[in-house]
Amino acid sequence: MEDKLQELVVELLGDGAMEYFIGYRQGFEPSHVVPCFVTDKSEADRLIWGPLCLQNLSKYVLQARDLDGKVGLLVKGCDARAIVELVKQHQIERDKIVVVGVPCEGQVDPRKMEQVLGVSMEQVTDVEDAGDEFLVKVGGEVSKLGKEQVLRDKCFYCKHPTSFDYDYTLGEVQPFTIDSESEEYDAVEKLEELPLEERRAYWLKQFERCIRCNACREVCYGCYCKECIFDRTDPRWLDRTPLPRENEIYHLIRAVHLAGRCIDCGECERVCPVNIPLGRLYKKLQKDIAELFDYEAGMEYDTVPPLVDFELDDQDPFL
Amino acid sequence: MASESSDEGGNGYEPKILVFACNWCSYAGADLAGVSRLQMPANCRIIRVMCSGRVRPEFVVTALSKGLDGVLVLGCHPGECHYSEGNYFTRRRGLLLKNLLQFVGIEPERFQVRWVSASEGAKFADTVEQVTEQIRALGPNRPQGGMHSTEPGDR
Amino acid sequence: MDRKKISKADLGRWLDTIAGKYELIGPTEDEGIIQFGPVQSSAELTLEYANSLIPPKSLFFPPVESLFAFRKRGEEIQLEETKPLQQDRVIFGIRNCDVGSLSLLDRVFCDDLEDSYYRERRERTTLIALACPTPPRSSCFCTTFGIDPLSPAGSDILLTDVGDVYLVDAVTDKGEELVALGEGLFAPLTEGEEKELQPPPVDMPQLDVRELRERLEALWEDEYWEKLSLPCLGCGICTYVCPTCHCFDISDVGSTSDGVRYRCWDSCMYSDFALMVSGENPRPTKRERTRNRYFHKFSTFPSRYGTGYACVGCARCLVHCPGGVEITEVIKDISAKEGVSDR
Amino acid sequence: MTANIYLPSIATVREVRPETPDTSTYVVSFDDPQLRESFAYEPGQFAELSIFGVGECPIGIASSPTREGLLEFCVRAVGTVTDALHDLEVGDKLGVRGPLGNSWPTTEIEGKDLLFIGGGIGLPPLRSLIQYVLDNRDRYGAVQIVYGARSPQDLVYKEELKEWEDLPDVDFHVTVDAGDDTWDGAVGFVPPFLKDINPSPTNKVAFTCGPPIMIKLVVEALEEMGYADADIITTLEMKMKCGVGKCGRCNIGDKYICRDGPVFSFEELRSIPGALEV
Repeated sequence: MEDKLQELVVELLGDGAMEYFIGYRQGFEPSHVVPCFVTDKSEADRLIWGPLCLQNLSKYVLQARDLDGKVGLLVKGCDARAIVELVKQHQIERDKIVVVGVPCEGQVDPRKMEQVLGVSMEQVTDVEDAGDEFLVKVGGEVSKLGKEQVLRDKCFYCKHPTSFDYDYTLGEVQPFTIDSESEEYDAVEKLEELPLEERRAYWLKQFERCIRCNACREVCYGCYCKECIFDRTDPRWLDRTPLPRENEIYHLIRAVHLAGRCIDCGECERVCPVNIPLGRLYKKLQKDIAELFDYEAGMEYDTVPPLVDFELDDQDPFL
Repeated sequence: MASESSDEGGNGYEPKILVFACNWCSYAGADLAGVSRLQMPANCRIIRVMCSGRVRPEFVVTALSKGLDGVLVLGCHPGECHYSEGNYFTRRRGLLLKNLLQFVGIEPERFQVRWVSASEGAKFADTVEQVTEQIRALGPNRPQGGMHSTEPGDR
Repeated sequence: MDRKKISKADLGRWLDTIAGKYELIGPTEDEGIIQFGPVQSSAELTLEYANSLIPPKSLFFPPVESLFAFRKRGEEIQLEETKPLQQDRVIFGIRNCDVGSLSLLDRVFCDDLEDSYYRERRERTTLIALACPTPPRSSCFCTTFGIDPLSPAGSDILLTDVGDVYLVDAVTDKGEELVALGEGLFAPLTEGEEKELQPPPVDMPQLDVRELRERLEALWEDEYWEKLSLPCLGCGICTYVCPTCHCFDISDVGSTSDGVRYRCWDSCMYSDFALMVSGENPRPTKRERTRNRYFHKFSTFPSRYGTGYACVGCARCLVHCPGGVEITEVIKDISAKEGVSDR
Repeated sequence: MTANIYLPSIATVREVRPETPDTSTYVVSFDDPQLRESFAYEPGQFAELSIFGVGECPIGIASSPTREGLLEFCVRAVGTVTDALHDLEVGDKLGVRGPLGNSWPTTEIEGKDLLFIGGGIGLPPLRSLIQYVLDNRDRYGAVQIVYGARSPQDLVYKEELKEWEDLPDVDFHVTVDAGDDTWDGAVGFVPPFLKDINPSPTNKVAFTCGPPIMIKLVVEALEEMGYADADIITTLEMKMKCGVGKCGRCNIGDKYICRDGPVFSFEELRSIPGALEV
């Protein structure tokens, strides 16, 4: 599949169909995959594809707003939901983007894999997709890991493994089974069941760790505001100081601003250097929006986002 | 933005509550309550907004995080919005926000939305009374106190 | 002082004695994150770590610190300075890359306009460095910048794990005071041990940085910066996990009658870092900001302070950058480039 | 400076003089009588002014050390701190941290003829040196001042401008971008106005301060007239926080504007990559 991808990119760059292509390449070690910007055909051979290509690259298409030409990018089915939302929310013209859809059979959660293997990802030299399991190479030895052990949470309830809206596609997803009982909203429901004080304590402890590096915001496709409310100085909503209280304001406001737009790509939680389980905050909103307003972000081009819409008979507890 | 926190708990505790009232209904309702000389607790600071739809979620989050004890948003009854549909958006937003705040452990009484029309002076007074009592019963939102009680530690 | 040894079983006892007299700070694990923090006893420490996520620069230059409190009393304004430390401290387990970073930060904070907060923390802290495990992490490249992961330079004591015991090199008076606290726990090495107990040599990739500065300076206008900045997301991770970055912001929290002036870490990668109130921004795009960061590390810092490069090869930035910008690649790219005139 | 480089000293506003609709001069003195005595500064230095609870911002000292007792700051309301400064009334308190930065080169220019070119509120930092020179008149040669603003009401130090105009040993020129009913002086931008005056570069040092675009065009004009880069001196503005070369944001090349500046000659600036891009 990598060959096919590289050939395609060479072709697209060659006929001037795009200014650059955004995919994945290997980083400083084999298990460390990073975004790759191919501006020249000669660099296309760096492109790779595999179960460690975790990033949602969609945020980068916003950079194309200032370009004359198009940008191309490799899109997993889950990430394609971000493209749908960006187009729907008039952040980018669909024809500025060349979408290369890639069939995804599940992504590895490196933290889970480290736990299962008992070694750090540094030792992992290769992860290969093999249907229901991954073939993992550590120190020359190949072992098989069932997907249910190491898949990213979001892969368990993947809605479409291939992008439904693509300009080119690299193939079809081969069917595979995951033996798992976990449900989409398990983590959220577990928290919902806790007594109020325990939830409070839980989240305060999480927010307290935040160093306010802004990575969750910068990596989020939905954070496309020209000037973020948190960067405004007049009125100043937020002090730069990472005091627990300011951190709480930061995360709660960000959550409500993303309500109805979050596509559960999980990037915020993945990049967080201090492991704050941000996904649960966003998942909670996603769950409520699905239950209350029957809406899921990024699934169709022609639905109206839930917070710019209403029904006369919406639930009303405020009488 | 109000930054000081409530007094410590105990006998002297008086909650501080921020009320956003829609210009066309609820604010007029508040007026009516005043003119009718209805008795109301004095814990609320009212900010008049042109529509309850003007109340962005960050107003609520910031007020609560910075130590106010409660936030009450008052709008026209659904169907009676001066701008025809502003409060329908308030309703959706309010629901989500209320759930989210509870999810992170903030008591549901601390953020409330109610519909009060211009003719409902008595309902305004009752609502304010009721919400104040609920919040008084909960005690201070941030018992640890003022702005800089949360001393940053070394990391 | 001569090299001594301490058994692994006795290390905890020694550290507990230290904790009785000083504030003891060391590596702990919480929620999967290694961080340096105060502990009551050695039992809270972890020894299974390559390095902390946030560098121990945070113990000298904290992510947030109060500079002073202000209070209005009638017409008068009272300022109350913050005392940075309550007690003398001992930091156990610092790695040599981070020890190296402190000598760079000293140049910034202890020049002729001295930062008293940083200075007091430095003076009242004793450093017990722990030689790095071998092999080092695949990302490490400290030797590129002249740092020896097995040297006691810059710390007060160096401990080296050689199997059943730690070798102990106390190289300063402060260090010897700590060793004296653990009387009976330390033993001199026999002649045989002197030879035998040696850590395995540390082998890590070495980048050629001899001409880095000159080459970099020739690239100010190069299109390289545009390309390098493409994957950068503009977050602050690289600067927050960097042991040598020292940018900060100052802001007041509270009301005009009662509050605190804080300083907190800031990042040159943020779009509003240098944005002036007039709306002008000397570093308006990621291109200028990225360029500024590498120039700072490899050109302007050394030139301003007469030091080596402002990088200690800890690799935190390359491990954590969400965009995959890798400082090692940048160094290689710069070294591989012909001068601007050839382009 | 106190031992703690971040700790301001408390001062009281003694006088507020409105200069233009959005700019006022604040005359302040330290509350501590000892500090009032000992506070020494050079023309061209600046201070960080504090409104506690709002923040700090760097403002050039507009007065000259030759005129003892009080410090003057000319402040335009453009941001949160400067807005808060504008709420100050006589008797109010503020924090002053300084003096900071380098200064105009007062000794190196002895015996030289001096040309000052100011635009808008770029005049106050120059005024510190102008006053210094006028108070040490015998150490310096001829003094020429060229000043311009957007409109007559945007001219600062209106009274002082008249004094300078009347001084026999000062050659004073003023212009506005757009005149009004009250204005019978020159109309036009500073750079062409300067070219018309055509001051000779011989034995002369030029000092300029104003909006970036004006400085750029003034420097071009001066170079056309034959001024050397080393004899064109300006004071730079950059976002600052600490004011003491630590917080890392006001650098151009390896210079921190707050420590190594704000005063630079164009000869220095040309040697720093990126310095003139702003």
